[in-house]
Amino acid sequence: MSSDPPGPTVKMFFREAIARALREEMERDERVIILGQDVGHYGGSYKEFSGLYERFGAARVRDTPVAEAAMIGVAVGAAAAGMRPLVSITYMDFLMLGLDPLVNYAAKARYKTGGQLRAPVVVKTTAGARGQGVAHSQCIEAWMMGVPGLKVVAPSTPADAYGLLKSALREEGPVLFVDHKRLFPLAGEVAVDEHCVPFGQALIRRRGDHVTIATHSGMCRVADAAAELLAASGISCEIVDLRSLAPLDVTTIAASAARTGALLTLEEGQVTCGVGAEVQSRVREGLAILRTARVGAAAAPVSSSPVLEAACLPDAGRVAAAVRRLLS
Amino acid sequence: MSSDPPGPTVKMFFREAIARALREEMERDERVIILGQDVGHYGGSYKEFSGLYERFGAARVRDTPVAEAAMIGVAVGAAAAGMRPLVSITYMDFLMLGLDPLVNYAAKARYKTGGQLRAPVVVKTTAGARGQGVAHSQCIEAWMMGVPGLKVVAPSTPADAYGLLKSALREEGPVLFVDHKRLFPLAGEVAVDEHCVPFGQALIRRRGDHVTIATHSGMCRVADAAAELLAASGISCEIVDLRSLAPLDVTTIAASAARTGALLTLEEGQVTCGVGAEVQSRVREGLAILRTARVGAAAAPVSSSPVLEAACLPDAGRVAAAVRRLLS
Amino acid sequence: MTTRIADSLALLRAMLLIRAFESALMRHSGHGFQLLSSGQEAVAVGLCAALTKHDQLLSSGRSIAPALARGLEPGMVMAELLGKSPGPCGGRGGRGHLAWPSQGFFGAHAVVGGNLTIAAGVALAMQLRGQPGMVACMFGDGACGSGALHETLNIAALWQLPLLLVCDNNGYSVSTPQAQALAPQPLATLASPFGIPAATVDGMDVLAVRDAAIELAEHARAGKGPAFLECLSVRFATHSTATRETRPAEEVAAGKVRCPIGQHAMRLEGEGCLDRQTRVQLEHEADAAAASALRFADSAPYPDPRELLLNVV
Amino acid sequence: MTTRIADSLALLRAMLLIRAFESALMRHSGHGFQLLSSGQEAVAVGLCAALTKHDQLLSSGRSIAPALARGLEPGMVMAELLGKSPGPCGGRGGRGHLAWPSQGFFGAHAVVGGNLTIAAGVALAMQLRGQPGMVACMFGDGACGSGALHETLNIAALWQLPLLLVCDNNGYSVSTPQAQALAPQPLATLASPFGIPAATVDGMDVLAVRDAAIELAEHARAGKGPAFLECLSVRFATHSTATRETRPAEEVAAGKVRCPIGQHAMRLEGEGCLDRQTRVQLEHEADAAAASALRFADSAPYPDPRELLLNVV
Ligand SMILES: Cc1ncc(C[n+]2csc(CCOP(=O)(O)OP(=O)(O)O)c2C)c(N)n1
Ligand SMILES: Cc1ncc(C[n+]2csc(CCOP(=O)(O)OP(=O)(O)O)c2C)c(N)n1
Ligand SMILES: [Mg+2]
Ligand SMILES: [Mg+2]
Repeated sequence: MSSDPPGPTVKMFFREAIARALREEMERDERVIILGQDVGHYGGSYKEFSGLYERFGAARVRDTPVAEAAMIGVAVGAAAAGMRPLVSITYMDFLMLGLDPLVNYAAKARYKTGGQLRAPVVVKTTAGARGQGVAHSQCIEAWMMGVPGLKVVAPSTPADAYGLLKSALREEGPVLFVDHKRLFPLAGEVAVDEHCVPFGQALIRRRGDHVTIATHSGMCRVADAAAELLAASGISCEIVDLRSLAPLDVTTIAASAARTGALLTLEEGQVTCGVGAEVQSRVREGLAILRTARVGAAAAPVSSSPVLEAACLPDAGRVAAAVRRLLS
Repeated sequence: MSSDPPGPTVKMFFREAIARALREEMERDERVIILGQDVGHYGGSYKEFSGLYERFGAARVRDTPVAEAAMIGVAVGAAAAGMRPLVSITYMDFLMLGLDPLVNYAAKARYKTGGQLRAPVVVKTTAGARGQGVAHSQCIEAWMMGVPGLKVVAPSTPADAYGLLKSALREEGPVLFVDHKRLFPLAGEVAVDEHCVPFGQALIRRRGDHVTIATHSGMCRVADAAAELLAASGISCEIVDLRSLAPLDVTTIAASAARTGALLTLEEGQVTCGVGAEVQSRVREGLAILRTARVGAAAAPVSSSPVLEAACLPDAGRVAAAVRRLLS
Repeated sequence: MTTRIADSLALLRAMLLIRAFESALMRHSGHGFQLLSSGQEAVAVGLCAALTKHDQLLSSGRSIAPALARGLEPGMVMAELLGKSPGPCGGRGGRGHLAWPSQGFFGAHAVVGGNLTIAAGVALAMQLRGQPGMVACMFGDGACGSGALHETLNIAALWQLPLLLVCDNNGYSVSTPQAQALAPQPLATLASPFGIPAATVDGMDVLAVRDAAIELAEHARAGKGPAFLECLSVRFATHSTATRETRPAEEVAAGKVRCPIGQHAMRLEGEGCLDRQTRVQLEHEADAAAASALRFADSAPYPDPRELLLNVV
Repeated sequence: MTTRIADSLALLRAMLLIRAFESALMRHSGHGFQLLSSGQEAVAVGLCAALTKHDQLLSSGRSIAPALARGLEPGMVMAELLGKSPGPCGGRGGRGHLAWPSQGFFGAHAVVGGNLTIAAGVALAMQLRGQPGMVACMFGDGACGSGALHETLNIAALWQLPLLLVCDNNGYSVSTPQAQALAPQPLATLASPFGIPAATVDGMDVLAVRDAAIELAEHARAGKGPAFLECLSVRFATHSTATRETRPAEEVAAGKVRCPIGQHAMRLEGEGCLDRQTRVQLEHEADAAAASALRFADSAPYPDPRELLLNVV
């Protein structure tokens, strides 16, 4: 098994890719267990745990109470004691309820014990808006990018969901694995052969010459739609899918930005102290002169009202307009 | 009463400035109450609530259990129902335990009810390191800067602690008021006359020509010490004390940076997705060509071991070295 | 007609309205994502019969029954659920955050357990201002696993807050049965370490809910501190309109036999206070009110996207 | 000497060591910020007498007594407290995060209530791996107000985790007396809604603690699920070395009369198992061990600041 580009592929849904990664890793390593609300018989809100309960039983696929602090705390404690739990926090908004064990314990466990303990826990959570309103739509992955000891990944395709989750489950420390409500129903090609996608490697999803769009997760599709719009008027976009937010692959982004001379960062969350602010700051450390722009949600909560949700979030039109402004 | 520059001043400790602001606002507005651990008879960890319990009694100065989620939630609920509570979260690390009511309820209350409710709550918390170790030293104000509906201030002097706290207690929505362990024992001049310091206004603490250092809270002193070091070798620093992190006074920072041509941001927390990343991104929006650097904690937890704590945090020497690198 | 009969009929009317309202809502293609209260009407209606205009009610994201039982205008509620502008929150809150504080409905909050500490804060404000009311907070069995309940019980007991905690226990948190998520049985025992009076009642019986709620609300209003009421109910639909059913079909069918509306109507009929014809008429009235609410909401505008940044700070 | 007497003397020795250790630590000018266990030795020592090498112990930031009672080498503990390199955590953890898992001390955690869910996780790992041990988790009365306790009690009861929750109740959270922060009385009643066996014992009596701990630990080890032990103790010093005293002087003085070391020694003397001379000798031994620990730690190096980024990820 390697992390080389895969051979034959098979089409699967994003949710199936997650279930596959878990199934393989649970077969491979009996320390891998799952904790979460309705992850058992029900198979998860997006069926992303489908079949695992039937295969591995109630001891390893554990339905929990609605108690995010304990869910993460118990998973972290089990990790520190030798297991490799994945804990599912249904929506990223509820991660706030469990940040204490994640940030104050798990992320510091190895350091504060001088290397005696490690906490290989994967906190899987679903970000983004899809009609569920102000407390079920937030993207706060940027908060976690600066926590020493914590890694953060956010796939945008079934292949990466599969490969990054497998890597996450083999990490020696805590990982925040961020998926997205709008990605679950999507299908994509995934290698037939078992493989991992390493952390810390961004991927160029689309080649282009005039501007680099650095983005991740659900916004990769919006970037692509914007690139299509812009292509019609002769503007060629390069899209870098960050995939791994911590560690961040500055080299790939910077190389692309150096080539195109313009960098637009795109995220679904707030731009303030967001992923884009970090990406731009890092890229600037090596590239002094560069046109940049940030695109993210408007500075408002995301309402469940369909018109307001749509108005709040970046869409292809707004991204294309931002690119035009940047290049003008 | 105005927010004009004050007339006669009196010397007081940072902690006294906080107690004074609270005393005045509690006299003025009976809706102001205090909730926190050991804020009553004990007067707070840093004596910053000293005398208030004796003056206003147990109904308005309320000792709470160690239950940060409920402390903030109860304060927020009371605020939404017409009170103006200040809730004290002893150390900023424990803010993580109460982010759900702060971010998912308070910051969204006005928006989600279409303006029917407001949550004028002040969450006061103490950031920074002073020998207490990995879970009592963190600076996570950057997480909160991007939360729509939430304001964030972080004074560095007794005068600003007084004036910003008074403003905070008159705000119509939630405010995070960040003070710092190392500031409490410091004294400074505070106007004798009652006055507020408005949000959204940075202050130039030191005039200089070669580089702008934008910083806040405890790091203002480090910046000043660095400026002294640099002055000896003919480098003149301008220090901008941000004071208000959300809203951010980009105008003042950008004007300074435009004049000096170099912008170094300095914070005690992590630089990744930090205050500095945001400051730089915002300043860049108007100033295309600018030398920039970020300084913050090393990417490690802050140990209670004195040598490691010192090694982890920015000090005058490191800041001066970063300025020299930036200008070279 | 005696007051007793009038009150009993009012309870029936209130439950019928909720049922009809939800049926109407389900006929609307653009309803998005909803959490229905059908089957659980007696809990909200019985509780609200114990509330006065001085009281405030908070609910979980399962907000339709609480809102209507509290007497909110159905057209405006429907508009809010559909994200339309004339909703009390201007369509911003939706079903998860429906609120109309001036009408005694402080609001729904879609974070499970997230309304508990908020409700305690509202109760603290009332206590400090010497207001006559009390606060009722509805939450599901699922919320009983959350630490917020513990912190709220403790603070409310310590500070003798005028707070009635109402657990609308439908036996499930999404797919997870109570016994798999919660060790305490009944859930009302959770109140006992804190010295908080508690009761568990049949949540399918609107009179049982009302009577217990009146007693416990009075306790809270009288300054004696918080109280805890557990109501055992049955959710007729799936957890949400987007959720798969996992309960055995027989279990759901058996639950439906205990329909709070049917039971209450039968009781009234048995007592000679309701005849077939009146019942049909009441159902028609409820349907008509629901249809009119839907018409109103359907023809109402969405918020103007240019007002996106209104009321943020 | 019978085993019983030997055991009893071992308990005395262990308590004396803690007391002497803390005195030595206080003589060191660079001790920084410490939370002392003096007065509360019997809780840690009695509990640890019930633990085997298969068990794990977690504590709050008040970690000195738990660590020494668990048998950790005093010099290494002292080094850790002073932030020195030979500490088991390389000086990184300090008193708030002192840990030596291979010695059965999974570790301290300075977030109040923050060790509870972690301990449950450690217990889950043991259960899943079929290990023979159980997990004991010490926390203060203050932690009983936190939601983490509720969530932990519930999950531990549901999953029958091998977990002994030990509340070292010294009656205060910093300056706040128990009655002002916690409605339940005694705190052990918190376990009852979850069907978890619980006991409240005199935490100044090392034998009472030990006997209760043995029984409840056995329950947990036998796969019967969690247990809860509340030990009523007295903190002799201020909350921390940086904290002002707020308790009435008479209260502190009265507490000191109940010194767990004095009481246990008197009992042993009364039973004829200890004479004056042996007692003095044991005290000398403890002082010598403490002095040697301090010497070791004092002369040990601080961590190399160039190793700042070691063991972060
Ligand atoms: C903190 C939190 N975790 C998870 C969810 C997802 N969620 C929404 S409703 C629900 C079920 C709650 O069950 P219960 O409290 O019994 O209420 P019911 O839906 O049965 O009315 C869950 C888990 C949430 N909204 N908030
Ligand atoms: C979550 C959290 N809130 C506040 C604090 C500050 N704090 C440190 S020790 C302490 C007192 C805790 O009291 P208790 O649990 O009774 O333990 P004791 O100090 O009496 O041993 C507090 C409030 C903390 N460490 N963690
Ligand atoms: Mg339920
Ligand atoms: Mg205590």
